[in-house]
Amino acid sequence: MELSFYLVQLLNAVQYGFLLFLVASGLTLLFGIMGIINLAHGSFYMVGAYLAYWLTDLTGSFWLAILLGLPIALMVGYLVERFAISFLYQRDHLYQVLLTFALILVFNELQQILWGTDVHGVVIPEILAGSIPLTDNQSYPIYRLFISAACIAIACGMYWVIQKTRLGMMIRAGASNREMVQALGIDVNRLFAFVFSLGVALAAFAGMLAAPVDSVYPGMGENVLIISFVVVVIGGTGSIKGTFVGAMLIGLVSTFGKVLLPEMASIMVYALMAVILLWRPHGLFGRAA
Amino acid sequence: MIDSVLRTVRLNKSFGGLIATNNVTLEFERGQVHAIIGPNGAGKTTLINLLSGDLLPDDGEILFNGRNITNLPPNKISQLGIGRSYQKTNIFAEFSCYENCWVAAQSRLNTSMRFFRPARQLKAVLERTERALELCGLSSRRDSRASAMSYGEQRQLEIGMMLATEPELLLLDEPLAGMGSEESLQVIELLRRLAADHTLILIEHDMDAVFSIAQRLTVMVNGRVLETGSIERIRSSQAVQEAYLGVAEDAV
Amino acid sequence: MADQTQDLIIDAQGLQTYYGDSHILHGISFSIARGETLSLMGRNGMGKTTLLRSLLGLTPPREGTVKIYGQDMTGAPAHKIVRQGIAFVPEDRGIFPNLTVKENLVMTSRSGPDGRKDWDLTRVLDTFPRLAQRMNHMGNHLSGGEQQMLTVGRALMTNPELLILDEATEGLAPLIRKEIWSVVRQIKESGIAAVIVDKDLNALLELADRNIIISKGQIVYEGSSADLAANPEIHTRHLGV
Amino acid sequence: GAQAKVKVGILLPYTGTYAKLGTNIRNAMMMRFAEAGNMLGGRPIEFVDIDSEAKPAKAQQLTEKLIKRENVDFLVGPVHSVVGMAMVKMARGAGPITVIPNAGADQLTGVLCAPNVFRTSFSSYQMGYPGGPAMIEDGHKRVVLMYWNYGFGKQVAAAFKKSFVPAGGTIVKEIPTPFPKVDFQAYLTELAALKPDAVYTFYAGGGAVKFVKDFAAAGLKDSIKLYGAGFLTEGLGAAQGDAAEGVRTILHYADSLENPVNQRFRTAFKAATGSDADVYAVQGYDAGELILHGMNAVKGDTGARAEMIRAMETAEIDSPRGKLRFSASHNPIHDIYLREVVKGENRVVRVAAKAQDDPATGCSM
Amino acid sequence: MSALIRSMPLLAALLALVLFPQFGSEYYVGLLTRIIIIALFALSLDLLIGYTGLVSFGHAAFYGIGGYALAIAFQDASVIPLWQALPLSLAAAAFAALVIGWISIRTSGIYFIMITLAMAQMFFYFFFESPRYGGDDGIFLFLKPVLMVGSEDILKLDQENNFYYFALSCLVSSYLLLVMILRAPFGKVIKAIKANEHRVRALGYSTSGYKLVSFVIAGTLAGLAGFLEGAHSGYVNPSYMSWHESGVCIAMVILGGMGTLYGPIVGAFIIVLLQNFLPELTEHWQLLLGGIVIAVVLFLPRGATSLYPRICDLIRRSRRGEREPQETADD
Ligand SMILES: Nc1ncnc2c1ncn2[C@@H]1O[C@H](COP(=O)(O)OP(=O)(O)OP(=O)(O)O)[C@@H](O)[C@H]1O
Ligand SMILES: Nc1ncnc2c1ncn2[C@@H]1O[C@H](COP(=O)(O)OP(=O)(O)OP(=O)(O)O)[C@@H](O)[C@H]1O
Ligand SMILES: [Mg+2]
Ligand SMILES: [Mg+2]
Repeated sequence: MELSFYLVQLLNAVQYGFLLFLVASGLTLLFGIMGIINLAHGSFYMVGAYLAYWLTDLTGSFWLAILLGLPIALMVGYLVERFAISFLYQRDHLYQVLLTFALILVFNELQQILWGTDVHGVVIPEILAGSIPLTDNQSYPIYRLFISAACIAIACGMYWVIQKTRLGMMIRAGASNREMVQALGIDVNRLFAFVFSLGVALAAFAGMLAAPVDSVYPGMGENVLIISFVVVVIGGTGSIKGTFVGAMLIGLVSTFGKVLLPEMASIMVYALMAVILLWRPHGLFGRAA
Repeated sequence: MIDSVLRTVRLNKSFGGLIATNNVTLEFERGQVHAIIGPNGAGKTTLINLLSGDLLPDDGEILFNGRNITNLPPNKISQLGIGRSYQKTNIFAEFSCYENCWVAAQSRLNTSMRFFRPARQLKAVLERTERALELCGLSSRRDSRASAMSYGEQRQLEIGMMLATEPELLLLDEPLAGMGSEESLQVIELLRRLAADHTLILIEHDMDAVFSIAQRLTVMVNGRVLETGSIERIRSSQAVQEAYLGVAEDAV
Repeated sequence: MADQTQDLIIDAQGLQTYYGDSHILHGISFSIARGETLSLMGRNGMGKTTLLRSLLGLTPPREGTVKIYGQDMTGAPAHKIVRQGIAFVPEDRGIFPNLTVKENLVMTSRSGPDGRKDWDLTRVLDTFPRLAQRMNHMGNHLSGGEQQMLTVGRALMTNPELLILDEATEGLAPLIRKEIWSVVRQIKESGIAAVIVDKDLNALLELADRNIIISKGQIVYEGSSADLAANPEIHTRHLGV
Repeated sequence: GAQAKVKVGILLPYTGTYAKLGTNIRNAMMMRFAEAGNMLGGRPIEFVDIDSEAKPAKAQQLTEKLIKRENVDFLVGPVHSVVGMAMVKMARGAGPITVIPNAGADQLTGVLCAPNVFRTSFSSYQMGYPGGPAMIEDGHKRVVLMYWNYGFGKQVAAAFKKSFVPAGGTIVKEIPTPFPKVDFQAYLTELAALKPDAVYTFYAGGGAVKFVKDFAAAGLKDSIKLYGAGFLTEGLGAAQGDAAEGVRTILHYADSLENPVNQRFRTAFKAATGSDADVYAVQGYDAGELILHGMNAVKGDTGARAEMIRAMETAEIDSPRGKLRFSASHNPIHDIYLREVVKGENRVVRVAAKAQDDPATGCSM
Repeated sequence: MSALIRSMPLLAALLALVLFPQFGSEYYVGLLTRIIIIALFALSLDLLIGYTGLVSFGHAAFYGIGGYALAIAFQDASVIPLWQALPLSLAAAAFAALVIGWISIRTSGIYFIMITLAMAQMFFYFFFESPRYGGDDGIFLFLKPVLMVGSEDILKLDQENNFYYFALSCLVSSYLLLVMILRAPFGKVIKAIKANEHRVRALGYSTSGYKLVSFVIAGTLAGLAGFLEGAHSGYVNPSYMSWHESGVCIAMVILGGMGTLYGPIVGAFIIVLLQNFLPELTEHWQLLLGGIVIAVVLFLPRGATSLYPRICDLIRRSRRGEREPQETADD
């Protein structure tokens, strides 16, 4: 194949990497930073997508839908944290596994009760609807550029908050020793409720942004759940930079895997993760606990 | 030629740019209590970690009874008869005091890959466990959950576990830290008794204790061995006074 | 009368504290006034730490009251109590392993309840130069003593009215230990109160205005340093020295 | 006294990706029964309705429940082919009369065929085979095949090749994509580089929406014609929007089929359930019809099993899809339409295959 | 005495299970067989999660491999001799566990969770996309294993009741095996590894060896469960190995109470029975299931089985409560 083919594939890979980071960003916060094993991540993503669909339908504007959807997602996160997760911080991580596993069931049913079982789509907002020609017969949709931009913004924002601000320090500190943080005069419960809500909102936000290029359907969260964990783990928990690199790496490997080794396409990502963890047992940028 | 149990030859270990042990060459004589002192961050714990296999040296050699043990994993080193206690309490928090010592004692079986006979029936292990509990003074707390014991008691348990493995050489990283005065005295007494038929390498900031039980002293500063020698010599050494002890009255 | 309670930073009465089913504190009453330096002694496992945790709300007492500046804060969450101007150096140090030394220090730095800001990063680093050399190291990569300095430094960074030190000199080299005692002396002079748990009896007797000895969850002795120094049989009985 | 009830066991997915299919099938079947006064051959009906979750691992357990515990007279289900195989394996032979209202695996009326097993939907063969000639007729000779790489997708692709290659077409490349993944970008770039006349695809549900949208977004619509098995656009008009305009698919049904049965059916379904009918509803409706037919033939006597089966296999149903008969292996024989999406609607272009049958490979009955 | 009281419910449950086929209909015997098989699967995982501290999120791989080994080797056979099929399945699962375990135990914590997940996913996709082994359609078996003595099949597994007793005896013997292992020196070591692996190594144990052996034992028992499931249902497909299956297995272990051997069994009963009967109540049964699981997590921190000691405790307390005034008077 000619060079342009590989260039376009490279673009696809980077694009896919951005999308993966976006999708995994909520999980980075909840799982990577706060250390909560959140299997309901996909459900929050789904909630976001459905909110985008539903609110766009109601208001007629995608942007308005995002604006209205985010507070709802924050609220959902807050309720889940207050009434469930907050009881588990002192316990073995496995209870989080079980609880969030159960949350998947609950959210799936709630979704069906609220929005039914149809497959939906969200129309790309007018201003971002165009596309840029790439080769003689292929073009690149502007909306994808927008997603990439959003992803970069989120990545930088998260990096800044987590690594550079006192809030970020408190969050990291709280993940390792809640009691000590409290003994230093910080309201850990409120802090965690807030951060958890933020993580949920991020997951939902990813779902909202992805809705116009994806489809909105029952159980859609499952598709992003495992891959999000893979992204975070490859990068190493606790590191935003790691998640970003992990996402890019998976974007590359899976895109070129599909082209060069199509029979192995499904296995590729997992093989990559296994190899990386064998090489660096705490992920690329993770630190030993 | 002294009869040395353990010898290190130009041991080096650095973390990133920081050299934590710098060309440490030391000899530990059989049957002696050899204390290592030095300011905080001097590299004492790092040295112990190298000796116990918890860390691998960048270069240099460690010889135990003439055998090169430099790159052996901690479990092998332990099996050769080097026991250690940790500066930061390192026990099985959810186990009872007794179980903690049991697991330690059981490690001296030829193999614990035994699936059939209940462990409880192992006489030898039982005796070792009891002895260790007795020695560290926790016989009366045998059934308490380790996490429910006070900090000082946990420190005692830390030593008890090490004893249960019946080591020949004991690496003690601040065994007295966190103990009350009375317990300290007990432990010092215990160490003195152990010194009769063991070799002890002792890190301790409690100078009274050091001077009362150690025969030899090594002073480390910034990863380097500043001085090694008999108690009296070190005590009167000007360099040591400055680097570590401060005013003399503290040392008395 | 009202003035007097106002002057007490902590005033706790009849504390009964349990861990699950085990009864640890048996009706301890405890108070500390502004600017007072208090030592807390007792053998291992007698309940010193438990008392401190009860006061701070980390292990809330099942019975009894805790007043902070005259205000009843029994059962209040720890962070509210601490925010009244108390800093706590726990015996297990509680360093955040995933934060750098600098982050550990600045994370909760704040000025005191009355706006005082005696302690800031510069002063803490001046006091513990070792920390300055380790600014970008991770908390769990410090030596034991360095961690100890870090917790003390971190506590000072909150500019407290009351500093609680639970075995703060454990594992410190003699020089640094002296440094800590001189810090305590300094803060004592600047009017900050302190509760100190330590096994260095001599240092305590020199520093403390008042001494409390706890045995089996009860206060068995309370008195001035002079009194305690004059009665060696008391330490022999309760402290074993 | 009152007649004993006829028990109809239903095993369909009501949760997860296939939930919509399950509900539409059930609702349409219930509607058909309701039209008949909720009587089967003079006997009232009792439903035992179970959520299959479309999980193969649970299929046997649930089927067993219907057969052994509930002793159902009829078994209707499922949607998912693999569930179907587990189910049919247990039901074939001595089990209840079984009607499959969707699952398309060839084996169900092939290797696993049995006198008591009927299908009112399609076989995967019927989803692929008529596609070949249809595309040749449209003038596309160089074609890429893209499909989800799982049992059903592979069967559709194989059937397509079977008709397309002998008719003079060339398969430029086969691109199986992992099921049920929906990141198609890399494959679309490959497709663009291959520059075929057209592409024949098998995708369904959320994946289909994503594929059609991605295909359009990559700007491929102008240069490569998109074809597929009907699920590519069936019932997805609203979700796909403009992206689907001009996409051609083959299916045994189209919403706009202009026969009176269809018109009546669609209005009734909308009235009864509030949602629009689709091919799944039609299949459910016909499943109801088939059961009704059998029961009426024996006047409700479920003991007359042979007679009932004979009546069912010779049934000629006036389905919303048009005429529907059954092959010797109990697979439907029906017309296959070539459809194109125009203004969000699947409009019939022409009949792609008249009375399309299925070879029933491996069936000995 | 108290040990006897504690094991009373266990013995009673065993008795009930042994007698069940005398009363239950064929369907329920079949259902119970399935639960017993799943319980065995959960039990095997508990050795890892509850005792060794290795949280495997890929345990279903061995379950699947046990089933697939049987199906692949005997799909076209005219008889399935148990004494060939069973060892084959166990060996296949054990070997897979050895390989996966060898790779995985190099990591720990959540990284271990994820690497075991990755390994299982690779197996899943391998079978899912392999044309040789039936792809996602899976493989059917039309025969049950036989144990021939002379020309007589002494097990007659094609009869539901017989299969039931076969599965039950597998569960009981696995249970006893684990009880024994956990009492033996090996058990002490793995429990200590769970509590503090670093310290165990410092005490002179080669922990990776113990972890690996534990992993292999658990994998083999899961393979046994997979073998039973494959033989019982006559059907294996890749969904045996899906992450869902591993997830549900973890759920059963925790729900019942990890770190006890009866916990996972109770957990299996609860989950399978709920899955079986809740759908009869409402179409939105998963909401109920989710709600129940969440309630257990929140209110029964040590799993459903902790309810029993709690109740005992409550009874004891209320009895003591009557006498309490006297005791305080003594003080
Ligand atoms: N894992 C590590 N990574 C980076 N630096 C480390 C690590 N472990 C130790 N250090 C550094 O190496 C130096 C020596 O540490 P070590 O723990 O050996 O000191 P020490 O002599 O035991 O001091 P103390 O008496 O305070 O316990 C310290 O400055 C410490 O910060
Ligand atoms: N988390 C806990 N659960 C149960 N019991 C505990 C717990 N922590 C401490 N205890 C018990 O409470 C008693 C008092 O402990 P505490 O830590 O207050 O003693 P201390 O006086 O601080 O001793 P030390 O000088 O050793 O630190 C001890 O007997 C200990 O066993
Ligand atoms: Mg040290
Ligand atoms: Mg204490």
